[in-house]
Amino acid sequence: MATRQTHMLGRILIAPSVLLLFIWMIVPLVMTIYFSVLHYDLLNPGVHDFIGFENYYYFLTDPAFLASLKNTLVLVGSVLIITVVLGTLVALLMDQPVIGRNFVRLMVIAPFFVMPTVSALVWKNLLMHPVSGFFAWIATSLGFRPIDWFAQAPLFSIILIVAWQWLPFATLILLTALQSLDEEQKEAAEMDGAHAFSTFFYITLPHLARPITVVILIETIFLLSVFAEIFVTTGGGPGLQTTNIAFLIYSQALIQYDVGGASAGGLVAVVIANIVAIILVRLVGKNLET
Amino acid sequence: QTTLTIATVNNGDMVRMQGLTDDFTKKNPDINVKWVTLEENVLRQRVTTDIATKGGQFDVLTIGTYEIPIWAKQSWLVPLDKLPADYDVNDILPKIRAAVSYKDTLYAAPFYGESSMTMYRKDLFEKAGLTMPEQPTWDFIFDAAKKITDKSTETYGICLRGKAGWGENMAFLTAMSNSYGARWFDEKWQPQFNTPEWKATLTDYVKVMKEAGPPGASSNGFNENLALFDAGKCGIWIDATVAASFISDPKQSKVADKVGFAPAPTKGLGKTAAWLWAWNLAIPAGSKKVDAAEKFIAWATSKDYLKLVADKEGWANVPPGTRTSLYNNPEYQKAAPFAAQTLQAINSADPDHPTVKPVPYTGVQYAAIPEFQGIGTTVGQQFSAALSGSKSVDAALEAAQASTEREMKRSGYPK
Amino acid sequence: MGSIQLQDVRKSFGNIDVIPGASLKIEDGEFVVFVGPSGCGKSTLLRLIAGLEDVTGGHILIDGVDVVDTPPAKRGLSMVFQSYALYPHMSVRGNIAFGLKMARMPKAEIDRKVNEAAGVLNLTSYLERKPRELSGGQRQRVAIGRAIVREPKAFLFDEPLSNLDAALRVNMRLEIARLQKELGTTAVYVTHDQVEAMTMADRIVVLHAGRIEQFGSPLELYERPANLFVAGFIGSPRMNFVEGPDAERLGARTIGVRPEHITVSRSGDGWKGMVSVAEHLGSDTFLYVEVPGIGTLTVRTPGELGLREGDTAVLTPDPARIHRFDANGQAIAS
Amino acid sequence: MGSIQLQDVRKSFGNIDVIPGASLKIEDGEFVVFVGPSGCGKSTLLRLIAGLEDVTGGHILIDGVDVVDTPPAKRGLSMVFQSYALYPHMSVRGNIAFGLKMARMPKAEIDRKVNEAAGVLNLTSYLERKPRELSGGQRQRVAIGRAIVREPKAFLFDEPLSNLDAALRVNMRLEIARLQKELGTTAVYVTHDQVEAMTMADRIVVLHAGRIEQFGSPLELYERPANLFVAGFIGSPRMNFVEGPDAERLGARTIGVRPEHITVSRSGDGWKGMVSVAEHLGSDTFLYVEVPGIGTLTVRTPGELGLREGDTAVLTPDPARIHRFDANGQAIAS
Amino acid sequence: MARKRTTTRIVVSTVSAWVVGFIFFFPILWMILTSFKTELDAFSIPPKFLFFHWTTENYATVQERSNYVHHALNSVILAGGSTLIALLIAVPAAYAMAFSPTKRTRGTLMWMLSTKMMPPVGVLVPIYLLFRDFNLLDSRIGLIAVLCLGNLPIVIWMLFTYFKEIPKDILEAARMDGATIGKEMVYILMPMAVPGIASTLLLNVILAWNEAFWTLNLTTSTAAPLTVFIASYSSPEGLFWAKLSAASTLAIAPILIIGWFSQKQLVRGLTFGAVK
Ligand SMILES: Nc1ncnc2c1ncn2[C@@H]1O[C@H](COP(=O)(O)OP(=O)(O)OP(=O)(O)O)[C@@H](O)[C@H]1O
Ligand SMILES: Nc1ncnc2c1ncn2[C@@H]1O[C@H](COP(=O)(O)OP(=O)(O)OP(=O)(O)O)[C@@H](O)[C@H]1O
Ligand SMILES: [Mg+2]
Ligand SMILES: [Mg+2]
Repeated sequence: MATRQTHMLGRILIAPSVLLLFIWMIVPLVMTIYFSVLHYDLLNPGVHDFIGFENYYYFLTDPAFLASLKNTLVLVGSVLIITVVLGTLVALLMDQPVIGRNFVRLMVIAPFFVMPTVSALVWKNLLMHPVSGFFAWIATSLGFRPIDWFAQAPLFSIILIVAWQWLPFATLILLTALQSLDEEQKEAAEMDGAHAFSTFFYITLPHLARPITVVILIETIFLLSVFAEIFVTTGGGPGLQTTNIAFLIYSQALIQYDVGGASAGGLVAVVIANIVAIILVRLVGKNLET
Repeated sequence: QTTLTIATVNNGDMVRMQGLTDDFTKKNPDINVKWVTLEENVLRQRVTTDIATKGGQFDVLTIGTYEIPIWAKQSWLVPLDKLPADYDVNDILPKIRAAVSYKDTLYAAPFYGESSMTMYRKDLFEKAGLTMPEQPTWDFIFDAAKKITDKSTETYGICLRGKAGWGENMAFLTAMSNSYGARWFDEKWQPQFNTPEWKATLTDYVKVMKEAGPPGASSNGFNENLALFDAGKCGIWIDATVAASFISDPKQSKVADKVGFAPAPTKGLGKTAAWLWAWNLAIPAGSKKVDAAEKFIAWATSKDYLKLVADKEGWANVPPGTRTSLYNNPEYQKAAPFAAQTLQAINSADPDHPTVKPVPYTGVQYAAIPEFQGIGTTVGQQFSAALSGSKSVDAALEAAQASTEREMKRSGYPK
Repeated sequence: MGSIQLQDVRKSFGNIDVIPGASLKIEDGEFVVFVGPSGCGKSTLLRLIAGLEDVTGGHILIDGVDVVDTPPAKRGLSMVFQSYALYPHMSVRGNIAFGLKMARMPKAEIDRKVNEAAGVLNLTSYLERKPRELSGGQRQRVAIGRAIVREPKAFLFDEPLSNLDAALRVNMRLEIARLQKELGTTAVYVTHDQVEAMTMADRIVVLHAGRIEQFGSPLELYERPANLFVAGFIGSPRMNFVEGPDAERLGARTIGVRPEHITVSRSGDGWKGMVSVAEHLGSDTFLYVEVPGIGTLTVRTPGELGLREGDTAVLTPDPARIHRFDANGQAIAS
Repeated sequence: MGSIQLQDVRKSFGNIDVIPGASLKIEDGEFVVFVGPSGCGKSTLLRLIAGLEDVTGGHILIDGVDVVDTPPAKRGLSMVFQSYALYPHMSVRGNIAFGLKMARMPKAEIDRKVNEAAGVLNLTSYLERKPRELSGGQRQRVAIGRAIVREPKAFLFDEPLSNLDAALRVNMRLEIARLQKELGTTAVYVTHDQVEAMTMADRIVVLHAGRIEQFGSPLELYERPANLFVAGFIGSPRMNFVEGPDAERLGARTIGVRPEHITVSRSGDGWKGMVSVAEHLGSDTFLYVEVPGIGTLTVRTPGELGLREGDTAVLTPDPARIHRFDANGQAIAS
Repeated sequence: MARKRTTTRIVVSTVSAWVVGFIFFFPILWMILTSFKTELDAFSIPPKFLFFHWTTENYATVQERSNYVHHALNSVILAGGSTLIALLIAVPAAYAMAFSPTKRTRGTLMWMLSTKMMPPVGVLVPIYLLFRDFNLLDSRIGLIAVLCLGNLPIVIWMLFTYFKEIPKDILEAARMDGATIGKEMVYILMPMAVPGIASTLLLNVILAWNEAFWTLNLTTSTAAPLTVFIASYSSPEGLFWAKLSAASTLAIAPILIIGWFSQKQLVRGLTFGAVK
């Protein structure tokens, strides 16, 4: 099937998306690169001095930079692990014969429907608030001291909220992929004496390898730029405990209105994202083929 | 037919104005009004991007007192010197008027103004055998907070802002530091976080919050504290004067009938911790609809508008803090028991001389320089870390000092 | 160690009765072949035994134990699927080894067994390939390999040799038979190949529309088919059926004569007809002869014969080899 | 209207040369059968003709036009896939009708054609089912139906009858042959069934490891195999090969005798041996006779013979039917 | 396949699925409940579950204050439009990458994803300037383009995975049946990939629906979708939980309905029995 014509045709079919995405990438990218070497303060728009790599220097030497890099990686990593592991389990569960399956599925996907700001507000104030939150109430009713989420475990709290939002994404993709698993393969495995557990590890999981890869890569891209949840709940604090790269750039761009700095930061973020992606592709990328 | 696109913040007074637009369009049948109501932070970023890039999306902007001098300096705003005579510019509270002017020209019309003050629970004070003095000192407040606190019933002596952000914890802490005699910068724009005044401020703040504050304080902002106070969990709350109307509203507040008001505390150095803020309407330079926009602003910030609101919704709901005439109005005084306190607070704040020592900037709870938002947010994060206990006070101050110095140097100060 | 008993097993898909009721006892160590027209329910019956489908009614006993509620993995059977059902992400080696791995066999032994099976199946040079890189016949052999490396209570084979060439098929047939005898494992084997059925089976089950028409040894079926259906189904080319006076004369509604039991001559006594088609297989020739009043009769003659299409032929059936059937199609004992 | 010519066609997958070079001319209207061991490249060759794979080298001409750069849809061929490749979301009717729909045939005519094909294929009562509700053989018939309803330049059949029972297979074989003759359409047909190959083909191509070993009419292949491989491959059971003095006497390195060309007796002149296995097919018996110094010889005897396993048998080859091969395995013309 | 599951198994899986579903859904349920409370009840401790003073006052307020229908319509147009266009562009691309992969396919895929690596704030000013110059600010077209391009890599990636699951024999069969590439996609590929396409659509509609950066920054009123509507309810001065909950409930209501309908499409894929 891999014939010359299909390759030719393939190129034609990919062309529109490649072209559009190329424009969509290159135009802002060039402008961003240009801005990143300027002293461009939105509140002082007259002055556009060329300052070389000063913006980069300031961004990279910002004491917040390393901390935020670490936070970013911890956030992305933890959410990935939580969503992929739980997502797989939940997808498996949803694939079982369940009475009222449609409704349950909808409930499981629902967290994705809620806008990030809203879900952050809901979690922060209605659930995690140490005085009037739902969790605090449960803790007190059980005789424990309520956890002061955003002070004691700020990053973990953010991870929890973000994972809650992204779990449905993983679940839905994996669930759909599960649907295309040939039933006969599972039957063959059963005949080979494999029990539920081995069938999962040897048949189902390899089948899910590609969708899991896709979940990981797509989520990574989104998780690298998580910011509304942080802005609403902790404002990056206490200290730098919940500042991530995206929040740092946000504060450059829309709190300091330092376009040059934000451009430099954005480009640094692109480099970081690429590094993360390359590492991920090394780890899981082979699943994309075949 | 002109269509005005008006960007506003989503607080109660502005929303009310939106509901009353009919009155304006009836008077000006050739003008249409489109509202863009946004949350404060979104509004700020939206409006700033637009005006700085000359996007021309808005005809009337809602901006804070912080932006006015900065933007006016850039000639981004149309001076409001053609307001009709019956607008009565002189009726605007002088402190507010100063805040919305740049080089003595009015660049925005104040829609409502606020300061900060001490709000407290009379019943709890009574129970603890305390009386609120005319002008409370910080020492009294700390002491009272400790006495009131009863963690077993989830009653916390004091609620203060803790969430990082230049308009969140830094607004409060800057105002508090003013009363301690601290300042952001000396006359040569040197950051001052290494001074004993700042250390005292932060130490006291962290200490009292630890002893008498609610859990989770480091992520509490205005709204979170309001909720706590409304739910009867706070004994003392020092925050914006607008809060007064919320906590005395029985529809929102469980303790509406038990609240008392006092000025923001002082340290006895001649300054209180009162700040000054106003939401104002302004016209972006380059707007092609200046006339219509001016008409609208004149309508929205006029005395008639106050009356209109009073007629429709009662005097308690008129936008406060802008006009002397309002505070002289006995009906208003009756409807708003906190009126006198508010007025006093506003009058006690001085944007030009916010603290004891001289400063090179204007602004009470902020420094009106473009860099402040970023610096304030960074410093705010350090201070919220000090509050949550993940950093010591000294370390937080040191980090604040370092990052501020860095940022100021980068921005080329002293200019 | 592996007797299989079906007691009035029924199966329907929705409202289609695929197996209206089948009873059968397969002895331990026996090699039983299922034959029957396409769509008659052979695979379904196999899948019922395997436990991959639920019975609609009746019981299945393995070693005397009712297993209708036992999951497939616990029944201890191994199966070659008609559609192969290979694991696409595993190499040939992985596919074959999977069952052994599941049984926690030591690594070395697995390797030995897999290599051995691959040798038998001519797959040695393909062990590291993925199924999608194999030809149809190679895939089928992997499927066989997967089943035979294990030592189950019974083998279930669903047309395991259909995509193999004649030579390989003969080999595989002998291999499977040898293995089965050696291990003494019961085997149930579905095939469409008459040669396979006749040579491999201890007993053959003839299925028709989900019903068991006859269950007996190959020669029994060939020589004493119980009814018209079995008579017509077993043997290739199929038996000729003649009705009318010729049949009545022998006291039957229908008589049947196999193509190989008819002698052809150019003249003489017998059915006279015209050769309409002559198929030359080299070893034999099949003649299709139009006999007026009777229809087309098939005759198999050894080697090449002088007769061509259009020639006249006289057909003489071997009288000892004529099968008689009554009005219900049942055989009349002679 | 449909000649197919391969000119030194080569194909490799990665560094595996599957077809090292094949040249062939199939005449318009001819019925050509590809046979060869499993994995020898039959399907690959078919897919190359279809345009589903790119040739690594060489040319393919359809009606004299080089089509190596023509996409499959434009080559005007129809194909039955070894793996069926049915459209799972369409009913049987939809599957069969799809090609016609693509050709924008009027609805009524499509219906007529589909019903006709379904009748021929015994699928009439399954027309509204989805592929997953069919048995293996039924699926295969749908795949055939899909190919035959169209009127292409050539049919490509990849083992189309492998999952059908003998009776149906005979029917389908005749149907396909009839249809092909009627339409005069060229057909390329891959099969492992000797009977199919011999009866249907105008000419047979014998493939071996991607190479064409012989291309000729069925009888030619049976009677005059070009080399040892063809001789061994065509005919079932396969030809017996004898080396040593017996062969040298006839001036050959190897001689070959088909099982059906050996007469068995209990005594007399010829190869003496012991019957090791006797396979009873009813119509014939296959005897495997161990002859000391030569090996196992297969003999096919008609009907049931008195000989049992362990008996001694004397084998006499028909001298006129002995094939001779030289040291390279090439046939020596007699 | 056609084995009935034992009742215990159904009961166990049903119960656990409902428990899991409920836990996931709880924050939203809580939000919906809150939307019917008074602001005071919204914050009361211990929490009030069902026995509070039910009120629709918040909805009335929301209705009065903003033009919900206008915003919702914009959301539908933006999310639907951008996803559909993205789908149209993505199906051919994903098809090509899944069925005739080249050495560069993986690179192309990664590159496509990398177009999303730049944090939006980093390019806000460039894009804003471009939009200003092309007069696209506050226009639906402009936003559809931005959302579509933002979604495109995700759509392609997801479709790619699902297409990969489809046995290519079946597409080859269609080709032999004379189907052109377009017909092959329309008649064979898409119907077979329905569950995948449905979940791609659903997820991308949601992503576009919830996209809060560009929609907030590039619109004022004409093209403003529900994110802007929500932005006028989150954190004003004063208590706002109940009103925010009501607004949010309204904001997710349409997508909940879309979600419900796409459920039906998420049924098991159909390849079983098509090839061997
Ligand atoms: N994608 C592939 N990669 C590598 N090798 C392949 C691939 N596809 C087929 N082959 C090899 O090419 C050879 C020919 O395969 P092909 O399918 O043409 O055989 P075939 O003659 O049709 O066999 P069968 O009768 O078993 O169907 C086989 O040995 C097979 O393993
Ligand atoms: N899921 C199903 N739904 C409805 N009918 C089905 C289903 N599966 C099989 N059938 C029908 O059941 C009958 C028996 O199918 P089965 O697969 O057992 O046949 P088979 O004897 O194996 O045929 P073949 O020799 O063609 O493989 C067939 O007529 C088939 O159409
Ligand atoms: Mg079958
Ligand atoms: Mg093949």
